[in-house]
Amino acid sequence: MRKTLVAAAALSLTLALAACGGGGSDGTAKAGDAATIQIGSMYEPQNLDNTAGGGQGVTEALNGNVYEGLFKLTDDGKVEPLLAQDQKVSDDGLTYTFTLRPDVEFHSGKTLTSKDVKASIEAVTAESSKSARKSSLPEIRSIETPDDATVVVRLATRSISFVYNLSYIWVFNGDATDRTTKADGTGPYKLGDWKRGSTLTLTRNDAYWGTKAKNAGVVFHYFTDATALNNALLTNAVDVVTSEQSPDALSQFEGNNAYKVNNGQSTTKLLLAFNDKVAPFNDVTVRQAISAAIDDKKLLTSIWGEYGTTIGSMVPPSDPWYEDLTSVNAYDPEKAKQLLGGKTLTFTLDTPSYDPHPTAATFIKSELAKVGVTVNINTITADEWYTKVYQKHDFQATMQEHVNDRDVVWYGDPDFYWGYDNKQVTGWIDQAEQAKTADEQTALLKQANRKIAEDAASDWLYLYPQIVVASTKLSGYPVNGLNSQFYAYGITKS
Amino acid sequence: MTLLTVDGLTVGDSLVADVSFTVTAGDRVGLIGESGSGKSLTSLAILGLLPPGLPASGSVLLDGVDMLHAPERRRTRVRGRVAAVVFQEPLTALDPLMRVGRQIAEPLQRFQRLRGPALRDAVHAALDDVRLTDTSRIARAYPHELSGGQRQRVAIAMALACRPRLLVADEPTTALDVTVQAEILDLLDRLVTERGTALLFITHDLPVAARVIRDTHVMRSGRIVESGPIGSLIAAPAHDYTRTLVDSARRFDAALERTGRD
Amino acid sequence: MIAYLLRRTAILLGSLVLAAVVLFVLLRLLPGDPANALLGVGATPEQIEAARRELGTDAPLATQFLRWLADVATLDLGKSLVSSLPVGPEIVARLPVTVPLTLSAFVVAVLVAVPVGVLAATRADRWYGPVLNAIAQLGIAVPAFWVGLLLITVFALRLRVLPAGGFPPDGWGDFGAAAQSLVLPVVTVALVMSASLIRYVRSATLDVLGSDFLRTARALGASPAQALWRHGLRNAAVPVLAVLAMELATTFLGAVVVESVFALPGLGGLLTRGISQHDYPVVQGVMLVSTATVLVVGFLGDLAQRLADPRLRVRP
Amino acid sequence: MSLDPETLSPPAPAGTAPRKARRRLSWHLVLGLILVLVVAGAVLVSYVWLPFAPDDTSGGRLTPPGGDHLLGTDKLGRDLFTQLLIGGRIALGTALGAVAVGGVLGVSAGLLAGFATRWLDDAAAVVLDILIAFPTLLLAMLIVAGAGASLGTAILAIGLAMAAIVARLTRVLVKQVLARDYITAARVAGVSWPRIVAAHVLPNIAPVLLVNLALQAGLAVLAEASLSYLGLGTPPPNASWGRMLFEAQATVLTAPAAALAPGIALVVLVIGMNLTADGLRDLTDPRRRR
Repeated sequence: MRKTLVAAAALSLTLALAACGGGGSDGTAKAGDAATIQIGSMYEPQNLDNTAGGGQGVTEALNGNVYEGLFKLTDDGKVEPLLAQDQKVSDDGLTYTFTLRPDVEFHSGKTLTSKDVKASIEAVTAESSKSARKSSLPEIRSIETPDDATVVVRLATRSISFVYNLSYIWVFNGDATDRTTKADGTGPYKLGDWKRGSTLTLTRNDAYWGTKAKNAGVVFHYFTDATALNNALLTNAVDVVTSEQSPDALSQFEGNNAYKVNNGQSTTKLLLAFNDKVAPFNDVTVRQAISAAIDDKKLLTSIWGEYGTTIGSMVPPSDPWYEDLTSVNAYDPEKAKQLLGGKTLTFTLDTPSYDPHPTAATFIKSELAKVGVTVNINTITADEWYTKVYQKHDFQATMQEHVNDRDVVWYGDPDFYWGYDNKQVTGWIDQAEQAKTADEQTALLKQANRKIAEDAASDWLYLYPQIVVASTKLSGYPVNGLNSQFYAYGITKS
Repeated sequence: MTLLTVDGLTVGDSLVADVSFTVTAGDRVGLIGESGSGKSLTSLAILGLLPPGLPASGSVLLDGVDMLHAPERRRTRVRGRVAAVVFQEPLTALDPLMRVGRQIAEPLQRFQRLRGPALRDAVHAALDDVRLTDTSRIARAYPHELSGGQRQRVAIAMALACRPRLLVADEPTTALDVTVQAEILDLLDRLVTERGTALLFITHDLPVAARVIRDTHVMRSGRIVESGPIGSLIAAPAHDYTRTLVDSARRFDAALERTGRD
Repeated sequence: MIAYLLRRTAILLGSLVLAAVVLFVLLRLLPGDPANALLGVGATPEQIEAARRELGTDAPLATQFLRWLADVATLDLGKSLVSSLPVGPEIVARLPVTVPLTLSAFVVAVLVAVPVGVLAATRADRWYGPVLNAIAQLGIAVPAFWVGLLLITVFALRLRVLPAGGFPPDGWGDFGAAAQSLVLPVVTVALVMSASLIRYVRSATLDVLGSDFLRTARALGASPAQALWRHGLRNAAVPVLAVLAMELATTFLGAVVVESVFALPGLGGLLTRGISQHDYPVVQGVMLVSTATVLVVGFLGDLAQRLADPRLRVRP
Repeated sequence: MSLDPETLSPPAPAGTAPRKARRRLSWHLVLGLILVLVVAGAVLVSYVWLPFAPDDTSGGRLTPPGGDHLLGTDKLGRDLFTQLLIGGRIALGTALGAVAVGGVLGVSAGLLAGFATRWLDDAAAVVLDILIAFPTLLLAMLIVAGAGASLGTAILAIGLAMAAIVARLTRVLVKQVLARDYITAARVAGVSWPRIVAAHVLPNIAPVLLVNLALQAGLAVLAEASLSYLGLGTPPPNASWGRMLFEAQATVLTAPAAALAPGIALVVLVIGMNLTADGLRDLTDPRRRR
């Protein structure tokens, strides 16, 4: 009796608080270009500098929104000029001359000059840079700034990907001192408040040089737990989830008219990576057998339900040299047994401890048991993975997600952790980078990729789906989020 | 006038069994028995303070109020006013966290409605009555800062501050040194005489009982085995158990005499 | 009392230093190279060496410790390996969530536990005494995160009366929304906390109910309620005060776990993220701050107990 | 001189009601033991029989409860009831392992500290106080931070944190026993320290320690569940109840059974352990009325 009274009192207190809190900062009241868009994400920036380990969160929040590059990668994977109005390439392909768009101002009011561009590129290539793009950039001999509007970059070798790579280089105010907690870019939004562990606010830049943002601003809400994020969407605390990580929760949105589930393309591949240099995986038939013994489609369905795709290689559909190679070493347990020739096999699978690897490892173990292969699952931390697998190459097989686009080229490096060493493939990949035309590059990489797939250098289990779940009131949001970018300026809310 | 009538009191299975006696105004009655004989439970039953869950039957009428079955509020009204009690262990019987003066003040406030300076004076007078000197220091002291004898005097002062018609003294000297014992017995004797308070004195110690009481009941295993004036009881114990009590007291006295003390 | 205060303060300071040592040694004894965390995938051995020099982890352990202690003494908790942002401000930025959460949960727990615990003890003979006790027993066995999960399901997802998690972008600037977002977390932590507190209060009250001095008060005409109010509660408070300090620490811990259930930007989130990213300065900083808090609270608890109990004021 | 441990307990104060109290107490113990034994029995059964193989993924993705699958299946098609049984192994294993680690280390350290005198004793007291200032879960998280998340680490971490608490309790108990007259008598009679410990100290402190360890076992189960929930305990695919609850929260609206069953199992086991501790306390220390 008394307890019920206490409970009732607690409840009424709760409701009273709820009532007095209602109607506070509810962005839903406003619509159109006065609306603030609430965005939910799992990827909080570590800091705001993408050359100092800001992580994928800083790309999502700031790329194209606060900072802009000379070029822009569109949501469907095309490279378009942005701050560069014009480019000229010398005949030997070693000298690039870019002309900057005039009258572009930073948020601080300073006008963009070629010096800022030079500083921005050098920040990425600097010794202390932690940029993921650093290693994919060709060796840059020099950067010259003959006048405020012109940048001349000289390369040591030809690089067909150079312009594409420039789309990841943010142009910042060269005079800015602190880029880890502040941002001075040229984009359609200014950086507002960053409450670490919680939210990051962007407000519309009314002095933007191009088409102004269609909303008054956006707030990124950060979550460490997918369920909490989904709950926020379910309770209208956020309007859109940039990248749904909890497939199990999707059924809550699928049958609900208030939400739209967008199935976009990602570039993230889940790999069962063999150590191609050690037994038993130095034997190509063993690799082929293992690849054939695992029902990738069933694994994908287990984890992602109806979402995601199997691609049968390292190349996702958004890469120009994509080809559906699922038929190479396709699921065929009989063939797998045949390839193994009655041998019994045991190997250790070093499995990162975070999702989805342990789940997938359990599945692989039960699949391979059917063809007489015993798998010992060894769970390791991300740190251990880095030291044991990535640095020391001390493993038989492992699992890992590879998130970037255009990363099939790693199979051209025999010293990479998986130790795939095929002279022919290495040659094709080198030639492709030196190619004079995109078509030539595409042809060579297709050829290389097919060979890599046939050799079952790794088993590409599946390509992650890129799922954006949004309130049906929202339109104009990007759905592919290539390389985790999320252009927010086109979003409108009705 | 009968103050207390205990009739067929039974507690628990047979912790106290069929105990009957009366105390009238001004009486000095003893309840003598070894530990575990049920005498302390009897005193608790008289005040209606038996631990919950202990079944009790029979009747205890204290100034006409049934202390076993009357509603708690009625029993509360009788306690202190009609009968007050002094327990055996003065250290635990006093609130360790409260200054002694405030503890004595509590019954004074309750029964005499005293406030302010009058209350303070009454506290000092009560301490004076029990022959405590330096009353202002003692009033400010906590129980652990006093000696055993001082504490028991405080406990007596508290009990008498209620101006009860019956004082129940439950082994009030057992926890004290022999010399202090005598002082406390004298004090009790004098106070009840001065005020005409009836005394129910509970003890296991026959010689101690003999100093303050007139009539006594001897208890054993929850029953009263013998009753009568204490003098005749010592002179001619009828029950075996009484006889052993008397004999051992004699032997003790004899031993004392042989060693040349007292 | 002054002598005790000095002695106890000396012990507190010693404890703080010792806690720092324990923390430092524990973190250094554990395997894993902070330089890895700093650089991530793709670092060369030369880069790792450089990073070690930069971090100072190439120096002897004693040197590292003295350096760290000197930094801590000037309130410099170092820089995060992952974000290279200073740890101190990061911790301070999290306090507006963790401190109100912990304190209000604690206050609610105490406000619930004291009357319920006393009731469970004084009414042990009625039907609801044991029922209250059983509910407390249940509360102790329930993991806080599960309670949070169930509360979210009922109040946020089904009834839609409270937010499921998160904290408003304006923080306490948007007081209504901030308070709203803390309601369920506070209830969660308070429910679990009050369960164990109820048992302490109940047990202390039972001890007091069986005490001689309470019986004396009753025998001299105090009603049960008067006796309990004037003598019982004070005496029951002494042992409860002793556990309150520990309970406050446990409340903080409950907050750490519950913060992650409710996606709150508090110290708990910072700590779990620091641990999963092997961000030693962050872990070290958060642990140091929380341990220091626990030690200081314990110190205050001891003082409070001493003030409440005159027997402790003189050293025996 | 009597060395009977019974004589060590002061007699029950007058006015308590031993009979009725005792009946209630054993009721605690019986119910507690029943709850623990239900879980332990299920765990034992799981070693000989399981409804499905632990990695049998034939159940279909997220099958609702009923039919073959009492609690339904997880996303890989594994039977949740099977997972629940296996989770019981982890829970009980944690309890036993952590109590073993915490008990052995804590009692040894506490004995040493208990025999220490003067400044050494002061120092021991301060160190133990500080170790206790690190709450169990934080200490466990700290150890996991460095050593990596695994069941072994979790057990070790929880056990170590427990050791500090047990050590402090042991120290106090040892001090109490050593202060008794018969120990002085034994020392005067020239009995060696090891003999005093074995014959007098351990038997006297064992009942209270036993009660405390039973309580700690329940706390250890909760701590492991919390660690696993935070992703710092038993790594998947092993089905720790904390982990199962974490996974189930994504589908709490569509598959509530998955979010309820492991929680209830946890509560049953922990209540069982707590009640057992309560009952044991009442057995060994009848003065305490619970």
